[in-house]
Amino acid sequence: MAEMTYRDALNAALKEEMRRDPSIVLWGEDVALYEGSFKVTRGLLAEFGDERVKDTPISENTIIGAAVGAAMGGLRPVAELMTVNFALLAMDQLINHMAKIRSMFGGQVNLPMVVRMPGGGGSQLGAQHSQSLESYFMHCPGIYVVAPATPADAKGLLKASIRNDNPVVFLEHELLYNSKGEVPSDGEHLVPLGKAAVPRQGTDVTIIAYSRMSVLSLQAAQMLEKDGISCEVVDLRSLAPLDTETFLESARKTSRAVVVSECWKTCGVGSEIASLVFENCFDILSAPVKRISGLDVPMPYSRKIEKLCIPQVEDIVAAVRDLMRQEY
Amino acid sequence: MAEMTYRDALNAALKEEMRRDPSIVLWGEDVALYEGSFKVTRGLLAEFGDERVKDTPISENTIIGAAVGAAMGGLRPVAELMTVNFALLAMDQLINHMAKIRSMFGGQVNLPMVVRMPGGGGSQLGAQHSQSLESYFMHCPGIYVVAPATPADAKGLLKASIRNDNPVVFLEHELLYNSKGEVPSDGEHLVPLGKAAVPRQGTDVTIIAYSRMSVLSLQAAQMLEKDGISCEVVDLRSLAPLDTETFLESARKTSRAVVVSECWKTCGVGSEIASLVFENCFDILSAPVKRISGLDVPMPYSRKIEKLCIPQVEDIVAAVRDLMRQEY
Amino acid sequence: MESRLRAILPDHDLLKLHRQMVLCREFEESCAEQYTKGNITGFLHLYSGQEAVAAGATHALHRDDYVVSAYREHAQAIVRGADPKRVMAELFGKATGICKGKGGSMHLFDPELGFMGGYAIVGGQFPIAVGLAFASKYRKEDRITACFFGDGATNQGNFHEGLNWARLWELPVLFICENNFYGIGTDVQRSSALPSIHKRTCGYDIPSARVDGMDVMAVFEAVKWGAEWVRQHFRPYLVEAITYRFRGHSMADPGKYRPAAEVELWKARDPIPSFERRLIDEGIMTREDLDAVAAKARETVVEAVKFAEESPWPEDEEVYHDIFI
Amino acid sequence: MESRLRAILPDHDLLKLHRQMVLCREFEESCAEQYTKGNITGFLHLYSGQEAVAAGATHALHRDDYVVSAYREHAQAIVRGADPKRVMAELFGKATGICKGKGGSMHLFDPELGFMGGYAIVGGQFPIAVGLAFASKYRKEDRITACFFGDGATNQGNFHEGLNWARLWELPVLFICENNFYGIGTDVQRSSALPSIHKRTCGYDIPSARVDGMDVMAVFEAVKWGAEWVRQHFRPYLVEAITYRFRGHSMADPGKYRPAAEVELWKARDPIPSFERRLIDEGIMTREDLDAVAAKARETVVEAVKFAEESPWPEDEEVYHDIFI
Ligand SMILES: Cc1ncc(C[n+]2csc(CCOP(=O)(O)OP(=O)(O)O)c2C)c(N)n1
Ligand SMILES: Cc1ncc(C[n+]2csc(CCOP(=O)(O)OP(=O)(O)O)c2C)c(N)n1
Ligand SMILES: [Mg+2]
Ligand SMILES: [Mg+2]
Repeated sequence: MAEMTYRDALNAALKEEMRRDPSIVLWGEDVALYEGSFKVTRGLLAEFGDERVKDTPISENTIIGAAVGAAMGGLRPVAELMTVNFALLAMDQLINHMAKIRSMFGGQVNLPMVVRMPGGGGSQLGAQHSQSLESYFMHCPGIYVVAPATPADAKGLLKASIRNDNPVVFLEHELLYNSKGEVPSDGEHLVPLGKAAVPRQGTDVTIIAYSRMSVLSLQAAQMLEKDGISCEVVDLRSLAPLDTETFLESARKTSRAVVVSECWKTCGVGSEIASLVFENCFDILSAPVKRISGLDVPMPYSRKIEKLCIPQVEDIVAAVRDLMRQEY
Repeated sequence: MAEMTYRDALNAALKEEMRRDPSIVLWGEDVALYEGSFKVTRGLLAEFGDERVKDTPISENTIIGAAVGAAMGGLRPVAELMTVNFALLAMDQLINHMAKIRSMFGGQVNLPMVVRMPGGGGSQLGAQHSQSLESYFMHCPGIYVVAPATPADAKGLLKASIRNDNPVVFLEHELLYNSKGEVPSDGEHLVPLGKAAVPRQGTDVTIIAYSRMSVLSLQAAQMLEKDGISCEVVDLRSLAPLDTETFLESARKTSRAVVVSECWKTCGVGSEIASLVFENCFDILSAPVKRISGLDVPMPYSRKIEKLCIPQVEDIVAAVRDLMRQEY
Repeated sequence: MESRLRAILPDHDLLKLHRQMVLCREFEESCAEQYTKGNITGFLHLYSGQEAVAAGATHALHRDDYVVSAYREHAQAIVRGADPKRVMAELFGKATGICKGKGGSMHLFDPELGFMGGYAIVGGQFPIAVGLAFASKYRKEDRITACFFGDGATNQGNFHEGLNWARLWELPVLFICENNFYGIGTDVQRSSALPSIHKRTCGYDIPSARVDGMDVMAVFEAVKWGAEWVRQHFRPYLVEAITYRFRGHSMADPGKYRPAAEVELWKARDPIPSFERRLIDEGIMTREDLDAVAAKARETVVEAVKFAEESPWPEDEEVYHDIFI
Repeated sequence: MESRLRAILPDHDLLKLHRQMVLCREFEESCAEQYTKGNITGFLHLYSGQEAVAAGATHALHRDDYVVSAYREHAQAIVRGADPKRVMAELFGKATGICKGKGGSMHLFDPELGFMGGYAIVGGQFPIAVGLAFASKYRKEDRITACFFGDGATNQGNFHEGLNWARLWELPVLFICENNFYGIGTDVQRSSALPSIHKRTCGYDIPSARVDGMDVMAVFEAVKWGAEWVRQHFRPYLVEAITYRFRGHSMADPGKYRPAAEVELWKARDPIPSFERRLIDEGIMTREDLDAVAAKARETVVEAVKFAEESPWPEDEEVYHDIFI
């Protein structure tokens, strides 16, 4: 165990895996010489050389498609899109190709590849640079979708993603890179994909979240404790495959649930989770599930109003309080 | 009134509007000389000439982006993507640009443009050509999303979309082009965007659907009538803005709801509609809302198994029957 | 008279090229029939007229090379060695198909043949070819990647990105454009600022050549030269083969946008009879040999159809299989 | 001695070009300060060093022409006539900003100036420029569209698609590449198969020219020529201006990937002092004039900051406004 940042945990995962397996290559815009726009790839070029760590032209669709091809050709590429917003230039390779190739070719080929994408809002980057597009990937069958909240999970999930033989979209939150936590130094620290965590046990209400919203949810839970409200927090960690069992079990126990996601509300991750809880816990719910999510608006630049568009700790606290007042 | 196909109704809408307003231009792959892959643009080149009706290179992102630019420059472009699957090559211009430009520039410019996209599965076109991607557009704020089920609505909604000053994604279902119905010949037959229809009144259960699934839902309702089950069918027509009032009112009346959509289930249109019904009708629902949707798998080619992936009339019938057996 | 054909290839190879072209034509025409009967569904894009490109180009490749293509790829898979039975079964949507009936006409695939897929998104194969070539370079394999595409595909951004990467990273990609003058109903003159596709590589420092795609030997020689260049230099090369499809874009297309005279002109240049004339003229084959090849091709295709017909449908559970490993 | 500058432009215009460059530099350096103070947030990409391109090119355009650009566009908006006060207020996120504080540094816009937007998706402006040019051609307006972009942007598929369309549809687009040798930390040599950007148009039958982007007069002349060519021929043209940014890619970038000697070399070619030397040498300005211009620029920028500081924040309801009409 060592205390480190989410950024360094990701960096350690990349290094450890690349040392272990020479078939892992890594590419993206400015990942090599510049060591990554968010410095996640620091030291990789120096250690692994320019055949394994490659700067690419600004050609997102080809960044992904070339990784698809390389995976078909026997490598294990880790591709970085500088931010998730640019994935919109690569949707053809992500959705029409990466997600479908194994299945449409009758299972004759595997695509062991990871696509890392930093994302999220809150840094006043405006409408084109503040998106949370996880539901686009979650919607499409054939892709693993992972979104760690803590440094330990960042490391363990990235290592597990790299070792997985399926295509994985790995979503990092830009505002978490500097967050710190205890991280196992163990080279075999692997967090299984498709398994949620329950970082806080509670009895009154279940808060289901992922990525940065898990962090905020834990803060909200702490505040709510003072009001005597006991929150259980489920950190999904993987959005696909989705560990429905864990959050349904929790919701069945508490009979109340809040889903917190940063993405837009309509057809978002919250819509799916809420539907699943409603469908499966309908008979025992004490109140309707609440969805807290990003506002359904293009993100404005001005920080004064930007923060209204992203769920804040107070929003979670208020939602839980409101939920506790209801009884059906 | 005249009986015509969905295809001809769309064609009539285009012709009538282009005659009315010379600022309307139309482009896409093979829309001019070839008269459209699905022949929706038949006769347009002949009538309006090659400055207004233009074949484009196979460059989807530019098809959309050029329409965005043309709209900013004072025209009212109607762009066709040959099928919705190719929209994945244009997501950057659709989501990062078209949906955001008005808002990020502080409302200083309008984008009166329509993007027509045929889509849907059921013709054995395989994984890359059978998608229903409406939730991608519905998820993103800043876009109107329209999906007609009948020839009359196809005409009236397309005309209204063209006259609307906002960007509209207009989703046509490939399997509906040959469907027939009565269509008002009136040049002012406009169906308002953002308003659902209730093509069938009923008292026992509400079936909420759109596009081809509305047609199937009406067939299911007819079959269920024989069992003595009275279905109300809500045809959404627009997915954004969403007419929540109409379907919530219906669900409140019947106390039971089924949502039918062809798209993948996870984070799909059904997830959103189901969440809204659950949230708003929680206290009066006699049973959990049911989602019927496309299977969460890449579409297989073989017709024997393709049909398992797309909701069939029997699936709707079975779901309704099942729902009627429940009572909470 | 000295044989000009034999100066290029031994008899065995010449006969093989002929046999392949005849088989492919027979296969495609049989597909058309099966489509009309409703046994093949979905989109069906036939290759009739372009056989010299698939046969000539593929013969110029090594066994280990990778091939990627688009949706008009039956012939490319078959000349590469795919079993016509399993290809036909795929088109029928049967469990015995080359992709278990999950791919269909547009998505043939056989990794054992290095046939790395037919793709139905125009231009989707460019980045995949780049990645495959990177993998083989990285793994120090003696393998190039041949990437087939149409004239229409060159207007996609992917084409530009692919050329740029392949040159920049010095990857062994052989780009093979089958310029049949049309992308569905749109003439290349109306879709490309520079319809001479091989000239479009000037902005990437990639050499290129144009070849008569109706002449199997010319294609073979041009692709051979290009492939060896790629292998030696570890850099991309582009061959533009000028060809023509005798049928509409797909079975759904009557092809009315092409003047009848144009179609006739090209049919007169049919790559099969013209090659046959040369084979006979140079004394490599006789009329009887030709008949025997035709009969054998017919037989193979009839067997393929029979196999497809008699094969079982995929089980229902198959929809859930092959997605994740 | 006859003035070489006056042979190109009258004094009034020369003084304006100088004033604009000084103002832009002052504005950018003030932005850096305000960013450090936390008044400007988000990404901030400064233009210092490249002023000759914005000033020279814009002066060569007509009042009605359209301009689109990327995210390093403060100077381009200002030389086009945008009020520095409203630009600074935008950067502060204030309601008085040029986009009501909703756009920020990367998304300036003013339709009255024909300034049709700064876009933050690399290459996003190419298709938009094509569409704008189509609109003005269709409406028979005497208007061209100037599309600014960086060296890095030329590797996007959009660049290729945009060049192809503009030539194919014969649209009046003037492509202006600001080749400052880097896309963030990546040297154009390591991102482009042909780093001489103006040569990349050969595959589209589009003429092009390369110009010294540190020389405002050279930029003016080259863009003037290009713009007139576009206006006359109704066809695209490309100008590559060789330039350099003095700062890192954005305020977050210390710019360590560039050798210090390289940066010094380019700073010695700073477009402002070199133009000032010529103005003095040719007797068009005096040292005192220069000081007065500098003082005035400082004053304008100080006022802009004051205006931004004192302006109100957007109301909360603004998040819901301006989405749909
Ligand atoms: C991205 C994309 N856009 C459009 C289509 C529809 N489409 C299928 S084939 C085709 C024409 C392609 O022409 P070309 O590349 O010349 O190949 P050819 O059919 O002549 O072999 C088009 C537009 C598609 N499949 N994918
Ligand atoms: C599609 C996309 N990919 C990546 C980025 C991140 N990014 C911002 S600027 C930039 C470099 C662009 O370089 P260039 O075009 O040369 O412009 P310059 O910054 O030098 O003015 C990159 C990669 C982006 N904004 N958009
Ligand atoms: Mg073609
Ligand atoms: Mg640059």
